[in-house]
Amino acid sequence: MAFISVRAEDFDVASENEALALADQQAGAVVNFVGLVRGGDIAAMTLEHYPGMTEKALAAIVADAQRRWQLQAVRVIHRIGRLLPGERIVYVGVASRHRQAAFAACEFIMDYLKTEAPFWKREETAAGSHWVDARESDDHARDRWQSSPGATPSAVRAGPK
Amino acid sequence: MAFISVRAEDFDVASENEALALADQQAGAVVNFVGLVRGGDIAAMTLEHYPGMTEKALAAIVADAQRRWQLQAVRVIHRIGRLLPGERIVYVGVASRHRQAAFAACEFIMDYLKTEAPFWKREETAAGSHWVDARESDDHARDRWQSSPGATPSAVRAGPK
Amino acid sequence: MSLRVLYFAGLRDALGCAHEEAAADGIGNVDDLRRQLAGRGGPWLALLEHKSLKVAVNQAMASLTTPLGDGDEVAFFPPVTGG
Amino acid sequence: MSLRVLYFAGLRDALGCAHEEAAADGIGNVDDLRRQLAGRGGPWLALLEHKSLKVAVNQAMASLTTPLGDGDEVAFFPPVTGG
Repeated sequence: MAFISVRAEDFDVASENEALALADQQAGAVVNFVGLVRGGDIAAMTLEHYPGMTEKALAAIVADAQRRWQLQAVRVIHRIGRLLPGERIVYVGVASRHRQAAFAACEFIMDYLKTEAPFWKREETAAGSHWVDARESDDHARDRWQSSPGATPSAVRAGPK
Repeated sequence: MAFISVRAEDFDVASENEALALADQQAGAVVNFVGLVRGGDIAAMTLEHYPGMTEKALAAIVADAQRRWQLQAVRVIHRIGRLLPGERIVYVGVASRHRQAAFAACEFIMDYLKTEAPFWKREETAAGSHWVDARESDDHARDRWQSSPGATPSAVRAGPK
Repeated sequence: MSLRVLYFAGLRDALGCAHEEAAADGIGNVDDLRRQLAGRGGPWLALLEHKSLKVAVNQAMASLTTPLGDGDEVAFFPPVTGG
Repeated sequence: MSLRVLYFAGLRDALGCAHEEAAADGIGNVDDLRRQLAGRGGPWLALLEHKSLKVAVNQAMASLTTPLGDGDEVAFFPPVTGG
């Protein structure tokens, strides 16, 4: 069971989690990720996408996750348009019987979404607006899943304090 | 910034996430885990704890996570008492600038909570009630964090489909 | 043959073009199309010079060697930055 | 010396005792206490026989060799199963 939505409207994390849990009473673990517009220098952020391809790319990523792990339900919502600091950009929610599968699948979906789904961010700052550059670290985050299907690669999530 | 609560009352995931995000405007990533009472054979589940020690154990686990990763905010809520299938048991929410740290810290906290925090579950089924046995896999999940501080160990979150 | 060609984000801004119907005779694959379009000169040279340009054919990630046929939808864009 | 001793979950049910004040003279560490209590026989032998019994001293995880002093709080319990 998977739900994918690309839209301007905000989402409510509690309602999304309810929908995940209701999809299958056997789910003991729900992991979700929410991406926010960071404060600081940014006045606003505009998300553009490639209508049609976006939904297909997200569906393919979710299907890949469902092949790798036993998941009860997956929900992905990605907003588009102009967002202010603190606003929610993306929700990925995964329900599974076991927490390891839920954590792994949620992170997997985010890593692929960041590198394979056709969204682009333009930031507005006091100095004007500019397109955000892709980060090489996002490619690395994705690539670590390719070494062995279904496994989490080593020493990649270290916190460089 | 950390908030820890052990209590009978339910929590609202959206409100908890709001509190996480408000704690620091620099948080771009919020990861949370919600553990639910699974349906199926279980009629209800009662959670007992060791008052006083529980809060200390959770605080120590959260402090350890905060040393390993750069986290903007952490919230942990664990319910006690009698819960029905589908009810929420535990919430762990982590806000960070970067998603890798948020995912890793959230999973780390759950792995330690499962093995170090003094909670015990008693299940009620049609056949009577019994204390839930600890799972060896939970010890293994915890131990994989001990090889190298701040790192995720390899091949542990594979989904045994 | 005829192709629908789309441009996104910074590339679209640089080209001043979001999409076009391109007559594309003698085009076998994405690389052929890219070279033909770059032949317009000026900002279109970005199609050759952009270090990490991405391409999708019929809304799936593709590469320079992906073959093209009549009516295909081809999109050029910079590396994605959503999430 | 005097110790406050607590029992939790299945162990408490088996012993029929949630907590007690134990007079514990000649007790140096957790293992000494455990043996003294097991000396009561019957269900108390679980303190010796339980394969994976856990212990906390003053609300921190401890081991059989953790030293004990007057007024300490000692808790015995099965492996935890929260979350």
